[in-house]
Amino acid sequence: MSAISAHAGTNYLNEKKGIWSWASTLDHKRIGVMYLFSIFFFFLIGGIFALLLRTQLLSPAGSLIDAKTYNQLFTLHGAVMVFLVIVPGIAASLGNFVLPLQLGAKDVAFPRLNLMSYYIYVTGSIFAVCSIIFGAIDTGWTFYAPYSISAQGKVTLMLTAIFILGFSSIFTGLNFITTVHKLRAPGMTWFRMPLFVWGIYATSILQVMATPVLAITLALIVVERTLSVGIFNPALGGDAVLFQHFFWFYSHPAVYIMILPGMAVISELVTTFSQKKIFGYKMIAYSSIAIALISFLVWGHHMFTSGQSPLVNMLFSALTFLVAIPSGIKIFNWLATLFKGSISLATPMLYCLSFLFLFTIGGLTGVFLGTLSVDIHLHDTYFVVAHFHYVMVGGTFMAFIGGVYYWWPKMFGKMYSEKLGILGALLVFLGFNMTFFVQFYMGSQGMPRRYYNYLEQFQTLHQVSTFGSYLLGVGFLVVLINWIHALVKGAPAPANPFHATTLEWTHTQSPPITHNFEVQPVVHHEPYEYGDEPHSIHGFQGLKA
Amino acid sequence: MANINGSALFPLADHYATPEQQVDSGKLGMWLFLTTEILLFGGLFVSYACFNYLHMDVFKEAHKYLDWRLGAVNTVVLLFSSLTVVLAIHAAQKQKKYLIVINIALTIACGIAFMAVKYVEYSHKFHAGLLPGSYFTNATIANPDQAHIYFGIYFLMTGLHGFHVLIGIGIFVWLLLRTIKNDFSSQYYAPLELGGLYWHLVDVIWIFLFPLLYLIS
Amino acid sequence: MSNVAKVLGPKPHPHSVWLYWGVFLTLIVLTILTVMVAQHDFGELNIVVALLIASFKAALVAGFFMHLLFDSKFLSVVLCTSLVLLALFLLFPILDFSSRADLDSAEANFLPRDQEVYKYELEHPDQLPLRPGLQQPQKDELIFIGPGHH
Amino acid sequence: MENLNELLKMIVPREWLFSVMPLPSSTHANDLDLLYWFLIITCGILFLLVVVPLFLIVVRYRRKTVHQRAESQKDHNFWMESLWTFLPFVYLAILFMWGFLQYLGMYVAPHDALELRVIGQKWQWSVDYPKEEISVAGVGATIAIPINRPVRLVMSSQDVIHSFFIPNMRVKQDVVPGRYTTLWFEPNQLGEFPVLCAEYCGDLHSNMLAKVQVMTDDAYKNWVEEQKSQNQNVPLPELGEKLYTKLGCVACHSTDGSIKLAPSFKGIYGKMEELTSGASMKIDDNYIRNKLLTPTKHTAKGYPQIMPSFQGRVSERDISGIVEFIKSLSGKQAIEGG
Repeated sequence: MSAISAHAGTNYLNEKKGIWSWASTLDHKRIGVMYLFSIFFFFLIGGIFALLLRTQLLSPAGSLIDAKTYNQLFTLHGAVMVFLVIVPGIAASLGNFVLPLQLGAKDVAFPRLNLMSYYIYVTGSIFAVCSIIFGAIDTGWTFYAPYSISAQGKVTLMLTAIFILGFSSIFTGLNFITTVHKLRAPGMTWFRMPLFVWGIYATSILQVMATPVLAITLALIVVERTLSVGIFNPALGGDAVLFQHFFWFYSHPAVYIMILPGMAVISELVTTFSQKKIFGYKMIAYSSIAIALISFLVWGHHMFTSGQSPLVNMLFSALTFLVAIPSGIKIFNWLATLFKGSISLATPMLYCLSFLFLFTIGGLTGVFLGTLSVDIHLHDTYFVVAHFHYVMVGGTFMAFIGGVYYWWPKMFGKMYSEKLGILGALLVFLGFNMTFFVQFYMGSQGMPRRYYNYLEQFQTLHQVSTFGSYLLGVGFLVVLINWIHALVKGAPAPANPFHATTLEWTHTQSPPITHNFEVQPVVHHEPYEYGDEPHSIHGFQGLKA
Repeated sequence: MANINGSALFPLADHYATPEQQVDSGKLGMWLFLTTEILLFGGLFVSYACFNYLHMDVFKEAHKYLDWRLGAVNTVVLLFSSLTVVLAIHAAQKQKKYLIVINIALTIACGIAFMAVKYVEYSHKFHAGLLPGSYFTNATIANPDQAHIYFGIYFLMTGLHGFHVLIGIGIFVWLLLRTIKNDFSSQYYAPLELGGLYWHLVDVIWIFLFPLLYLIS
Repeated sequence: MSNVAKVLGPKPHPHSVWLYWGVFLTLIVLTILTVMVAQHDFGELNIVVALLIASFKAALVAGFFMHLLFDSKFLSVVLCTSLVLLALFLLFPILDFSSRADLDSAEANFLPRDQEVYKYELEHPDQLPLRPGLQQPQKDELIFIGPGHH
Repeated sequence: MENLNELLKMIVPREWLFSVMPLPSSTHANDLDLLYWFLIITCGILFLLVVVPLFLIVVRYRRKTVHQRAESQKDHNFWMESLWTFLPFVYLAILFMWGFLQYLGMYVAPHDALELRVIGQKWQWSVDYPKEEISVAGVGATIAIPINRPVRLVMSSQDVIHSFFIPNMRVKQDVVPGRYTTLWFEPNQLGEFPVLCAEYCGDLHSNMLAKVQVMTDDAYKNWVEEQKSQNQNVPLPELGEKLYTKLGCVACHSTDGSIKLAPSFKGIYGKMEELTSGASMKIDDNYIRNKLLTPTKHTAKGYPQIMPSFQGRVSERDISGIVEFIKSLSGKQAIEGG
C-alpha cells in the first residue's frame, strides 16, 4: 500500500491538457476512456433505433413508419449494436484501461498500434454513419446472401465500414495477447493473473482468429455486388448456404467476443463485493479458454433450418451442448464465491446480481435452441430475439455497466451517487425483463422476428414489451445522468474504495499517474487474498460504522 | 561501411524492461498478425475447396487456360526472394551493411519481377475474356456456366496475394531506406525480421496457390 | 509512453549461410517435383499429393526461414492453432455439401428449377438432371435409415 | 413416448399444455410439445437451483456493518465442482439424443406422403399439386390438405431465401434459391392454420402469408374438383380480379389510386407511362402481357424494379383475365385501347 503516494495531484487525466494531447495519446488509459465515450455514443444511437422499432410494434398494423424504414431500422439497430457497441464494448474500453494496470505493466505491448486501432474504429464508424445517412440498408445485420447481393441502399459502404471495424478488433486483440504474454509484472505468474485478464485474453484469441474470416466474407459480398463472381449467388451457380457457413464462422465466436469480457467483469465484481476469494479460480480461468476454443465449433446451430445437411446439424447440436458446460461451471462458481461472503449491495454488485439472474435465463433458453427438434420451431422467432437479448444485454451489458461503475472511481477519481445508481439498476432490471420476457412467449407461439406487422393475437404482448422498452430507456438515462453527475460533482475517490485486491486498486492512486505505477509492482501471491487486518469497506450508504 | 556507428543501438521503449522482451513482443505480435492473414486467405481457400468439390470437372477444364510455366517461374522467383530476405537478416547479424542493401534490393527486384509476370498473365486473361462473373466472355471454354466461378476465385486469390506482394515491396523499400540511414545493426534489426516474416508468409501462400490453381490434373 | 532509451541489443545468433542455401535448393527441387507429379494421374490422390508437397515446402519455409524451429515454441502453437481452425472451417462446409446428397431425398440434388426443368421432371421422374459433382443416387440408397414411420 | 405424453398431461393441465405453444395440429407437434415441456420444467428447476440459493445467500450474507468480513475464504471443493461439471453433461447428453432422434423423424418423410411443390417468391407462396394438376398462389392463398395423411413439401425459391413456417405443425424449413429443400408433416386437426415466412426477405416480408386448410378426405376431393373447374367458367374480368389477389398483385398495385410499391391499376389503362429508360410507353394489352412475362424489360419511372415474372404460372386465359380486369378499372377509356 506504501507504493501509493499522494503525487501532488498529477494523474493521467490532468498531466497533459488539450484536445491534441488526447487525440495523439499513446496512454492505454486515455485510449480506453475514448473508446468508452465512443461506444456509449453509439449505444445511444442504437437505442433510439430500438425504441422506434418498439413504438412501431405497438399495434399489429402500425403506421408510425413504413415497412422499408422499419426494415432499415432493425438492420441499423443490429449493425450498430453488434459492430460498434458490443464487439468492441468491454474489451476495448475497460480492457484497455484495466488490463495493463492489473498486470502491473506500464502500457500495452504496442501503444502506437493501440491508438491506431482506435482511429480505425473511428474511421469505420464514420463509414457506418455515412451509409446510414446516404442510403440506409435493409439487409439485416446478418447480410444473408443472396438478398444482400441485390439489396438497395449503401450496402457496400456499410460492408466496408464493418470490414474496417474488424481490423480495429484484430489489432486490439493482438495487442492484448502480446501484453499478457510479455508484459506481466515480476512475480505475476499465469495463475496469479486476475480473472478479468483471463477473460480478456480468451476474448482476444477469438478476436484475432475469427475476425479475418468476417473480413473476407464481407469482401466477397462486395465482390459479388460489383463483379457477380457467383460464389454466394445461386443464380450464377453459387451456394447461398455457404455464405451462412462463412458468416457464422465469425459471428458465432463473435457472440463469445461479446460475452466473455462480461463474464470477466463479473468474476471481479463477485469476489470484490463479497470480500471473498474467488471459488474455483482455475476452473473459471480454464473455462474461459474452453469457451473460446469450443465456440469455433458450434456456428452451425444458427443454420438448423437453413438446408444444411442433417449430419452436420447433428454434429453442431452436440457441440453446442458442449459449450454450455463451461458457462454453467462459471455460474455455479460465482454462486459458491458469494456463499459465506460479506456481500455489499453497492451499485456494481446490483448489476452483477442482475447479470447472474438474466444470464441464467439467457443460458437456459440457449439449451432450448440447441435442441435440434425444438429449434426447428423456435428458429427465427421472437424466442431467439429474447434469448440473445438476455445474453447480450442481460449478460454483457449488465456486466459492462457494472464494470464501468466499479472502475469509475479509478478512471475519473470521482465517486458516483449510490442512490441514483440503485434507482438506475432497478429500472434497467425491471424494464429489461418487461421488454424481453414476454418475447419468449411470443416466440413459442410462433411470432417470427423482423416482422413489420403481425397477427392481432400478439398485440397485448407487444405492447407490454414496448412499454418495457421505454422503462429500460429511462433506466439507461438514469445511469447516464449518474455518470455525468459523478464527473461534475462526484466526491473525490480514495485509491481503493471497494477494498479490492488487484494491482490497479492496491498499487496506484485514483486516477492513476500517466506511467501507472510509481514503483514497479512485484507480485507475491494470488490475486484475491483478502487479509485479516481490520479495515472498513465502502458499502452502500446507510451502513453502521 | 561494414562498421556500425553508435547511432544504431537498440531503441528500448520505456514500457519494456529489456530489449529481449521488446523483440519477443514484436515477434509474437507479428505471428498473431500472420495467423489473421492465414485465416483471411482461408476464406478463399474454403471457397476454392467447396467449388472444386461441386464442379470438379469444370475446374479441371478451366485450369488449362492458365500457363503453369509462368506459375512455376513465379514460384522460383518468390522462393529466391525468401532466401534473400534471410540472407539480409544474416548480414545484419554479421554487421555487413552492403550485404543487407544488396539482399533487400534483390528482394524488391524479385517482388517486381513477380508482379511483372502477373501482369503478363492478367493481360492475357483480360484479352481472352477469362474474367470473373458477369465479365466472363470467353466462348471457347466448355461449361461457361460454371467456369466463371473458377476465374472469379482465381482472380480473387491471386489478386489478394498480389496486393500483399505490393505491400511487401513497399515495406522492403522502407527497410532499404532505413538500412541506408544506418538504422540497423547487429544490435538492432527487429524490423528486418518482422518484415521478413510477412514476406515469407506471402511466399508460403503462393506455394499453395501454385499447385491448386495451375496444376489440377 | 513513447520515450526511447538507446541500449545494447540482444546478442544475435546467426546461422550458417549454407543452411539457408540448402533449404532454398530443397525448395526448388520440391517445386520441380510438384510440376512433375502433376503430369501423372493419381486419380483421387492428385490433390492430396500436391498438397502434401506444398505443406512440406511451407514447413521448410516456416521452420528455417521464419526461424520457427529456433524461436519460442509458443509461436508454433499460435501457427498451429490457426491451421487447426482453418481445417475446421474447411471441414464443416465440405461435410455439409457431401452429406446433403446422402441424407436428402433425391430432389435436393437437382439443378435450379425453371419451368422447363420442372416440366421435364414431371414427365420423366426416373431420369432427373443432377447437380454437377453429385452421383446419381441408387433407388434404395434414398431411404435413410431412421425411425420407421408407417 | 405415448406413456410419457399421458404422464405429462396428468402433471400439467391440458389447457396449460397448449397455452405456451400454438394448438398442436400435427403428429410432430404432439412429440415436440412433450420435449418442449420437459425443457420448460427441467430448465425451470435449474433456474430455481441458481436463483433461489442466490437470493438466500444475498439475504443471509448481506453486509450489515462496514467492518463485516467474509465468514470463510474457502475457494475450492473438488466434489462440488465435479458435480456441477458432470451432471449438466448428463442432462445435456439426454437432451441432445432426444432432440436429434425427434429431428430425424421430422426429417425423413414416409413414402406414401402427398407431395406438393412450393415456390417462394417475393412476397408470396405458390403451391403446385403435381398429381392433381392444380396450383394455388398469392398472398393469403389457401393450401388445402387432407387430414391424417402425411404431406411432403418440395420447396425452392425464385429470388432470395424464404422460410416456410407453420407454427401449429411445428415445422419450418428455409426455402433456398438454386436448390430444393423439403419438409413433411401429418396434420391431425381440422382447421385453418397460418403459414408464415420466417426468413427475412425484404420489404413485405411480414406480408408473406398463406394458410393451410386441413380438411376431411371428401372435402379435399371436392376442393380439388372446384379448383380444377374454377378458372374455366368465370367471366374474364372476374377471373382477373381473383388472380389479382391470388398472384399477389395486390401487394404492390392498388385499385383505388393509392400508391404502394408500384403504380395503381386505377385508370392506368391507356395512359402513357414514363419509363426508367426515359422513354414512354402506352399501357395496352401487349404492355400488360410483357410486364407479366418479362417484367425486367420496362419499369415505370419512380418505382423499384421488384416485379417477379409470372412466366409459366399464368395461362393465356389468365393473362386475358388480368388485362380485362385492369381495363374495367379504367372505365370506358378501355374501349379505345383495345
